This record gives sequence, structure tokens and C-alpha cells, in this order.
Amino acid sequence: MKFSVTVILKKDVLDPQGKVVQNTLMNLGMDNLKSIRQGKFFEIEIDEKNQDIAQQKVDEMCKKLLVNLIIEEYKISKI
Amino acid sequence: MKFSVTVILKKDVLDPQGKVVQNTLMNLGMDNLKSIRQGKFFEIEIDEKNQDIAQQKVDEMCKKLLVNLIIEEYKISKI
Amino acid sequence: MMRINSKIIEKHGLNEEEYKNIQKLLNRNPNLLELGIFSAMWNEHCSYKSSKIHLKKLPTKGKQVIQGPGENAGVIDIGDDDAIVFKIESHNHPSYIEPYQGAATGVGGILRDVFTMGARPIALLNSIHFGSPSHHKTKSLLNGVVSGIGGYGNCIGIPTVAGETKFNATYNENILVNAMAVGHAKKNKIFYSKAKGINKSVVYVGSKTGRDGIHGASMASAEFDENSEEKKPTVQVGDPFTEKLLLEACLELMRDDSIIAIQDMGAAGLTSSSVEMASKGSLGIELELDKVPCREENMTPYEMMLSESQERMLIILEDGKEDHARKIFKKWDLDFVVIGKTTNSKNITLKYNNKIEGEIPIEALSSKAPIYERKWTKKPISKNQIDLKKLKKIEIEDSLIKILSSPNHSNKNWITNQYDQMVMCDTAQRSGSDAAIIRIHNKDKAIAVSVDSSANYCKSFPISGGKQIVCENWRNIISVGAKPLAITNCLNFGNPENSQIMGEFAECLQGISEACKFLDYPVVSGNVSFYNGTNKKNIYPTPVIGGVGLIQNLSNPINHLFKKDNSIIILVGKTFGHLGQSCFIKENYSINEGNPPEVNLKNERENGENVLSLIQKNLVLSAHDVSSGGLLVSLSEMSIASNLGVKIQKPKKLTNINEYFFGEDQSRYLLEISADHLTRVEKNLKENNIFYELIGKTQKKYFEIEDEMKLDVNYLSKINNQWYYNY
Amino acid sequence: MKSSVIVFPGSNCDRDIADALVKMQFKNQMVWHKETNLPKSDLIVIPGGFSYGDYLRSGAIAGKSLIIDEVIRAANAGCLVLGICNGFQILTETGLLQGTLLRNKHLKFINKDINIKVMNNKTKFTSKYKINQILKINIAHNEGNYFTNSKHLEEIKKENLIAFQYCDEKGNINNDSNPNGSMENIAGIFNSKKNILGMMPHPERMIDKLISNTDGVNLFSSLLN
Ligand SMILES: Nc1ncnc2c1ncn2[C@@H]1O[C@H](COP(=O)(O)OP(=O)(O)O)[C@@H](O)[C@H]1O
Ligand SMILES: [Mg+2]
Repeated sequence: MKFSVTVILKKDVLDPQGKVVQNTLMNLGMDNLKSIRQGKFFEIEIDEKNQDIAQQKVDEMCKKLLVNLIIEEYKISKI
Repeated sequence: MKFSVTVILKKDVLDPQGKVVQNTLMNLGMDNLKSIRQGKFFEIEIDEKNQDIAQQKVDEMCKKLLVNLIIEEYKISKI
Repeated sequence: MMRINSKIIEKHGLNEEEYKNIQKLLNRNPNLLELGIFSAMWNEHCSYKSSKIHLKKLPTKGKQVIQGPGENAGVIDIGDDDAIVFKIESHNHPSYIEPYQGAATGVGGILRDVFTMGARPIALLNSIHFGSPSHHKTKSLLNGVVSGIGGYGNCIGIPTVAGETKFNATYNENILVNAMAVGHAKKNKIFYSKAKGINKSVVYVGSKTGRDGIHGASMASAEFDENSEEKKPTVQVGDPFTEKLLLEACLELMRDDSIIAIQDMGAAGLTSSSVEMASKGSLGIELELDKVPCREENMTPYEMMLSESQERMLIILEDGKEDHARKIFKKWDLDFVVIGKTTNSKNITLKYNNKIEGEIPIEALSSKAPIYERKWTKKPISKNQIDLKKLKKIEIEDSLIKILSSPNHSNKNWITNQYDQMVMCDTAQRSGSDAAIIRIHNKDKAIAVSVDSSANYCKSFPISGGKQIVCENWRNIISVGAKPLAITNCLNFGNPENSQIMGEFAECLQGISEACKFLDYPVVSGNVSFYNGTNKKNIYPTPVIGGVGLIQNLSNPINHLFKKDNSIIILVGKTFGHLGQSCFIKENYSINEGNPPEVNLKNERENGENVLSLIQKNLVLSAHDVSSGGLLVSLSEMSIASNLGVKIQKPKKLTNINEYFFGEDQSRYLLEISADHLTRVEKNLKENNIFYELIGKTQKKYFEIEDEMKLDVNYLSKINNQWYYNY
Repeated sequence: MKSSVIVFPGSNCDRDIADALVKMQFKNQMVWHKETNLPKSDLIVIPGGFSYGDYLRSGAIAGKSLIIDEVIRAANAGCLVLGICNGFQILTETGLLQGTLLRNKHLKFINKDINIKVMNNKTKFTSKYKINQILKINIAHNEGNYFTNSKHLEEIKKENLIAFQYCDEKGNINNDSNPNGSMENIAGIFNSKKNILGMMPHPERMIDKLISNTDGVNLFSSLLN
């Protein structure tokens, strides 16, 4: 079973990367860009037939390692 | 209009990040993990009503800056 | 089985004659796997088929040399039980395709060459050449390469301490990325790649094998293998973390006597490493390819043998050491697999699922590989003389500013600030000076390292250019108070099948060779990179010299920063005012004709030895060689670095002030001497018949030529620092 | 005084800090990350480097290593803990220190000598420095941009838990003297009990005149007191 996880900095956390990317895109002439935020993306495949259990496992991975809950938030979707 | 972009290394390209994360998760007891690949994620908001044009703009951003086409592939979705 | 046809042969970079030769050597047709192996071993990169006869002319011996060219890296003796292991290598083409990964894997590759020999790497250097700053690709290539070099070195924890960065339209379509690594080893603990003994375990360690960098070859298979998706060569991605593990694991295993031979998997990965070890030991080798750790599913023997995945090594172990070695690699979480053994067959034998998939005599791949004596033509001396009177007059101040603010002469802090220069805590002189100084850990001695090139000089007259780069490198080493010991060289040239390019190669080598012989500065390792350029447009010949020198006692390291005001400035060496190929002419008038300055090797040697002896006697406060840009540019570099000014007199005799201040005559040094040492210094120089001039004094705040110009040093500094930030 | 340096596979300042400790007369031991027992120590140092390549987040994976539980236990029992550079990042990942270290504001690795000001010298780590003393120390990092929530920031300001702030040669603390974008120019912080210090600059690189300067020496001699 396959899941995607997207991780992104919480709103109130400074995002230096997003800021630089945004400036660069503006300089490249993309002037109708309103905002861009950069995060991480994981594609996770797991050996488990039961979707609930699988999703729970993925959630555990996020909490244990993939996400820094103090500054980041995440979303899991089945793919 | 808002889009999400996920960027991931092409198949066959070494993914040192995914490798270390996978080992660590295994060590943390996640033994039914089959594979994990790490990529980038962008949330882009753009000032444009026409979806086609907007999507095209986002595609341009990807090609120009966000994605390294030599080693990465990407997917744009409206959100 | 796929039939070999002319198209496949061509895709493998082999010509018809070479293919016939293969048939003769095998006494049959090769299969695809065998063809791939021949193609890898016979290509320019592995076989040196175009360069070999010329390389033989380089001096490679000397009291200080422990190991010359032919091993993974050169080894020199620095006294006691210490040895220095070093080499330079190019990663030009991969860096043009993917600058970050190309440069990063370049650094990774050269590091492996050094630690394979039992040395702990202690310094990294790089020579990077880009196209014109106005070319649309330059900026992103520059940024990518610099962060790739930093990314790898910073992560693995080896300081990147020196280098050079140049811009020239000749590299628009073909940048140069040369990386040099320097390591320290115990003299009696050097490891070599020569296999010994039969039935010894051949061990694969490091990362898994993927489909990285399998070139033209795999395109051929894509065309002819009907059920395969298109297989493009995959860009190699560097993994400095794994390299760090590999480095530590190898050095740990090297503490005892488990290893018979060791070889990193560089270009042509498993193929060249196994063939080289067998060839050096006049043995055979048998590999069971099903045991090779693979990253992807369904990899074929062909792919495994030609993969250029990074961070891998091949080791031949003494009997019974397998478990001991396995434990070490396991500790570092690395793959460790016995994949074969040495044999007495003198063949490389490749098995897959117990079936022989390919078998080739080792000799056919090594000593019987083609060697070419390619046609080459001499470069005529240019008849064009520069007549300054015919050129538009330009103020000296304006020229200086123009040069200092140009991309080539602007301060490179914005690059070197991205490299960890201090990790390992032995960097006594960081980037910015003529050479970097690295202390030997826990000892009083240190080495000095520098890389140099002068493509413009080499292009206009290759023999002089070749001599000049060796001499400039020697000067840079001396300027930090080190005795030059030996060099490595990276020879970046165009298409060797073109007789003019081959002429540039032969003549540059002649120049390098003459200078090295005269200065007792032997070549202990190196690398050749041909085919730089596109569509008949070849790059300027760009040999790069990487030198190493020794400072016996590092109690008082010296650099090019003025130390105080009111000291005397001495210019050692004669100034004739040679402007051909100078920065002055290029920046102000965009003139490309003219001959480069000639080097008088006797003066070079004598000036250098005397400067070194003055430094060693602690009579010199600061020192700098005079190179590109001439006297005034060198002086301003000393000023800018130290925030102290100078007051210089105008030349007494010389007719033209621009010739005097911007001429690029060779073998010159600037020395800052404390007034109370002046008599001793002059006496020393006179006794040895060294030509010198007292040209002025240091002063606070102003960079001044009497009755000619006066600028605030802060202003010069600003001029010199702004190029990149405005780019 | 007994010290332990924790070694992760990708640590690369481990030897540097160990040398500094030995030079300063500590009895030092190296402790491999797979160990589950920490030798008795008065000081634990987590050195700089790229503990696991730092591909996910700096220090994230090291924060899950076997030895870390022991470090946390010792720290909670009052043992002195010093995290330098990657060590600081690891301490925030384990929660021993609050906040986090984001990418440098210019997204580039920075290596240079910068100035920092000693903001609190009434701690075991800094007692030998003068208050407001300006030190010149080398930094080398990609992620040194300190960030924390406003509540914690207030707290560390009120309780004097900021160890060092980036400044210029004259001691001015402002945007121009902030190399990486850190909040309030923070270069190092203590936990509330002040037995844990995390800092981005590398004091172990500043103990030898021949190589740099000796501005780092007093950090070690403070600890010896
Ligand atoms: N890519 C680079 N990496 C490291 N150091 C560099 C790089 N480019 C330039 N430098 C440093 O900048 C200084 C000036 O370079 P250069 O003008 O080539 O010196 P020189 O003329 O003495 O050979 C040197 O100290 C050199 O090490
Ligand atoms: Mg120089």
C-alpha cells in the first residue's frame, strides 16, 4: 500500500527557503505569483493490507522521525 | 488559484536521503516498510483566474527553477 | 544473444580497426558484455591511448618521491615517517550536465583515490573554469559547481582550502571542474593496487550498484533490446555521508595487515578496478556477478560491470581475514560481499548464476590496449608586437580598477566562505593567499598547497605556457615559506584527433617537463581530459598544476598580508615590462594576440631559492609572487588583504609606466621587510647575485604611486569585492 | 574532569573537540553512537559534523540513536552537556533545548570567523569570560538560523538563557552582524537549568594561535573550574 506524505513549515515559522525561492521567481518575471511555500514530500510503500493499520503506521513514522512537530505540519494521503 | 507540486528523483537515480531515512525507520522497528523516497513539495498560489494559464505558469516555474530536470520529475495538481 | 553490428561498435566509442583488434585478441567475436568492457578499458579515460607517449617524457623521479604516476595517487616523503599522498582529477563533462552533482562526485572520486592508498585526506583544492559571465549558462553552472564542491567536502569533513576560479568564453560550452585531494599517511603503511597470490578473496565494499553513468553503451542495448524501455545514462549522485563511512571503514581495516590490494571504483567502476588489480599482479580474476549488491532490480552483468555508481571499493584480502574485515564494514553499515577470487588464468572471468558470461585476457585490456602516436603540429611564435603608442591612452588608476573589479581578479571570498576551511583544525593559512598551509596533525611541520593554470599563455605559446604554470605554482608555494616538493597535473585539452590540439598538448607537456626537471619538481600523479569542446570548437589548452611543498617548522607562518606601516617593499626579479597576453592588454583593449612572457628557469630557481631562504631566516614580514596583472595588482592584493597602504616610487629607467606596473614578467616576488632587517636582506641578495629593487614602503590607509595616483585602500577593497554581488 | 564525546558515523568535528579537551586537561573518552552505556562523565559533548548526512533535517536521525537516551538521562540528572553546531541541532531535535535551527537566510553554507558577544557569564560554561566580551569564532554551517516560538523567546530573554549573540567587531548586534538570520542574533542558548549549552560557533577551532586565535579557550577552562 502506497502513501504520500507532505510536510510543510507551520504558518508562523520563518521559511527562509520559500522566501528566497519566491524572490528568485519574481526576478524571473513571475509577477503574478502570490505565495510559495516549500516543504518535503515522501512516497512511502508499506507491506500491509489493512488500510487503517497502514495509515496508522505511516502516521507513526511521521511522528517518530519524518516530521518535526514543533515547526512542521503534515498530511498523509493514500495513492 | 492554488497548486501543489511534488518533485521526486527519477527512478534509477541514487536517493541518499531516502536510503538513510529508510534504514532509520527500520531500526525504529518499522519492519513492514517496503520503500520510502524523499522529495520536495511546493504549495504555490498564483494570481490568475484561468486554470490553464495558471497551470502553465506553475509549469514554467518548475522548469525554470524548482525542478532539476536532469535528475528529478514532478507533478502539478490543483488544490 | 544480441549480434554485434557496426552501429553497436560505434556507440561503444570504438572504431573499426579497434574492433578488428578485439576479434584478433579474443580469437572470436566478443559478446555485448565483453564489448562493453573493451570499450570502457580502451577509451581515452582509462587507456591514455593518445597521451601515453607524451606523458612518458615527464620527470617523475626524485629523492622525495615514494610513488610516481601509475597508482591511484602519487606519494612523497616529507621526512620522519610521514608521507603525503595527492592527486588531481577532472570532472568536466558531468559538471556541465549537472553542476552540483558533477562537481560533488568529482570531489568524492578524488578523495577515494587518496584514501585508497591508506592516507587520511587532509585538504581539498579545486580549479574551476567557466565561460564568459555574460553567457546565459554561466551563473547557474558557477553556483551549482561551487555548492557541489562545498556540499561534498563540508559533509565529509575535509577542509577545502585553495583553488582558482577563472572565466573565459572558451569554456562557454565546456566548463572545467578539476578537484585535487591531499592526504597524510605513514610511510610504511601505503596501500597499493597490485594483486598478489591466487585464490584470494575479492571483496566489494561500499554503496550498492545502480544504473549510474552507463554511457553510450546502454543506449545501444536500448535500441536492440526490444522489451526494454529507453535507458538513458543516469546522472551520478554523490553521497558524502556514505563516503565518510567508507573512508573510516577503510582506514580502520588498514590498521593491520588484512589488505593485499585495494582499488576504488572510479570511471568504468567494477571493470577497471578488477582489471587493474589483476593486471598489476599479472594474475587472473573471477567475479560472480550475482553477488554484486545492486540498488535496482534486474540489473544485467553488462550494467553491473559498467556502472559508475559512487562510493564503492574493491579489496583483495589476505586469507582468513574476511570475518575481521566484514565486522568493520558492518560497524559502519556498509555492504561487504566476497564477489570473487584471484586466479592464475590471467583472464577476467565473469560468471552469472554459475554460467560464464564473459572471459577476456587481462593483457588484452591493459598492455595490449591501443596506443596512438597522433599527428601534431608546432605552434609558431606570434609576430605581433604590442605597440602601446598606437593604443588609446588609459590612466593607470583606471586600469587598476578595471582589473581588480573584473570577474577573474575579483575577490573570491563569496566562494571560499561556502567551504569549510577549518574542520580538522590544522589549516594555518586558508584560501586567499598564494598557497594554503595545512599542519601535519600533532607535529610542527606543515605542507603548502596550491593549484594554478594559465590558459591564455598556453594557448598563445604552449611551451612557454607549460613552463610558466609550473613556475607560478612553485612561486606560490615558496611565497608561504614552503620548499616545493612535487606536483600533480590535470591536462584539460580539446580533441586529440585534431593535430593542432595534439600539438598544444605535446608542447605544453614539453614546457611542463622542462620546468619540472630544472626545478627538481617532479610529477607524481595526474589526469588527462581530452575532448573538451564542442563541434570543432575546442577549449584553450588548460593544464592545471597542483603543487605540494613542505614547511619544516611552522612556528611563524607567512602570507601576503602586510604586517605594519613603514616597512620596506622589495621587488625581487627583473621587470622588463612584458605586456603580451597580459591582463592589462586583455581587460583594457581586448587584444588576444601576442606571446606570453618567457620564463628564464635559471632565474626562476635562484630567485625562488633565495626568497625561501630569506623567509626561513625570519627576515620577511610578508611575501607575494607577482603574477597575472603584474606588479600593481599584486601590491594591491597585499594592501586589500591587510588594510594597509603603500607608497611606491615611479620607475627610474623604464620608458612606459604601464609596462612597469602591469607587465607580467616572470620569477618575481614582493617582500615586505622590516627596516631593521634591510641591510641583512640586501647583503644576502647581493651575495647571491639576485636582482632586486627597493620600490617603496607600506603606509596607513592610502595606496599610492608618487605623483601618479592615490586611492583609499577601503575603496580598492570595495572595488575588489563587489563583482559577484552585482552579478 | 571527565568528558565524553559522542561519535555519530558522520560526525566530523569529533577529533577536533577531543583534541581540544585533552589539550585542556580533560580526561576524555569517545563514545560510539551504538553504545547503550555512557561512561561516567562530568561533561558530554555532541560534536559538529553531519551525523547521518543530515539529508532529512540536521540532527533528526542522530536524535533517534541508541546513545541519545543515555544522554537525555544524564542531562536530566544535571550532567553538563555541550552541543556544538550539529550537536546544537541534535540537542534541539531531542528536546533537550527548545527551538530549532533552520536553513541560513541566504541558503548557503557559511564558513567564516564571526564575532559573538558573551551574554551571560554566570554559568559553568562561560564563567571565565567577561560579560559582553566579544569573541572571534569560526562558524561552519548550513542550518544555523535559530528559530523559536515567541513564548520561549521571551522566556530565554527574561531568564538570561541566551549564551551568545552574533555581533560586529564593536559589539553591535543588528541585521548586518547576523550571518544566518537567527532570531535576535542568537548564536547559543542554555536550558533553564543552565547545564546544557548549544551553540553554532566552534570554540574547539579557536584554541591555537598558529591556526586561528585562542578565544575558545575560556569556554573549556570555565568548565574545568
Ligand atoms: N574555487 C576556489 N576554491 C578555493 N579557493 C579559491 C578558489 N578560487 C580562488 N581561490 C583562492 O583565491 C585566492 C586567489 O586566487 P588566484 O588569484 O588564483 O591566486 P594565485 O594568483 O596566487 O594563484 C587563492 O588563495 C585561492 O586559493
Ligand atoms: Mg600567487
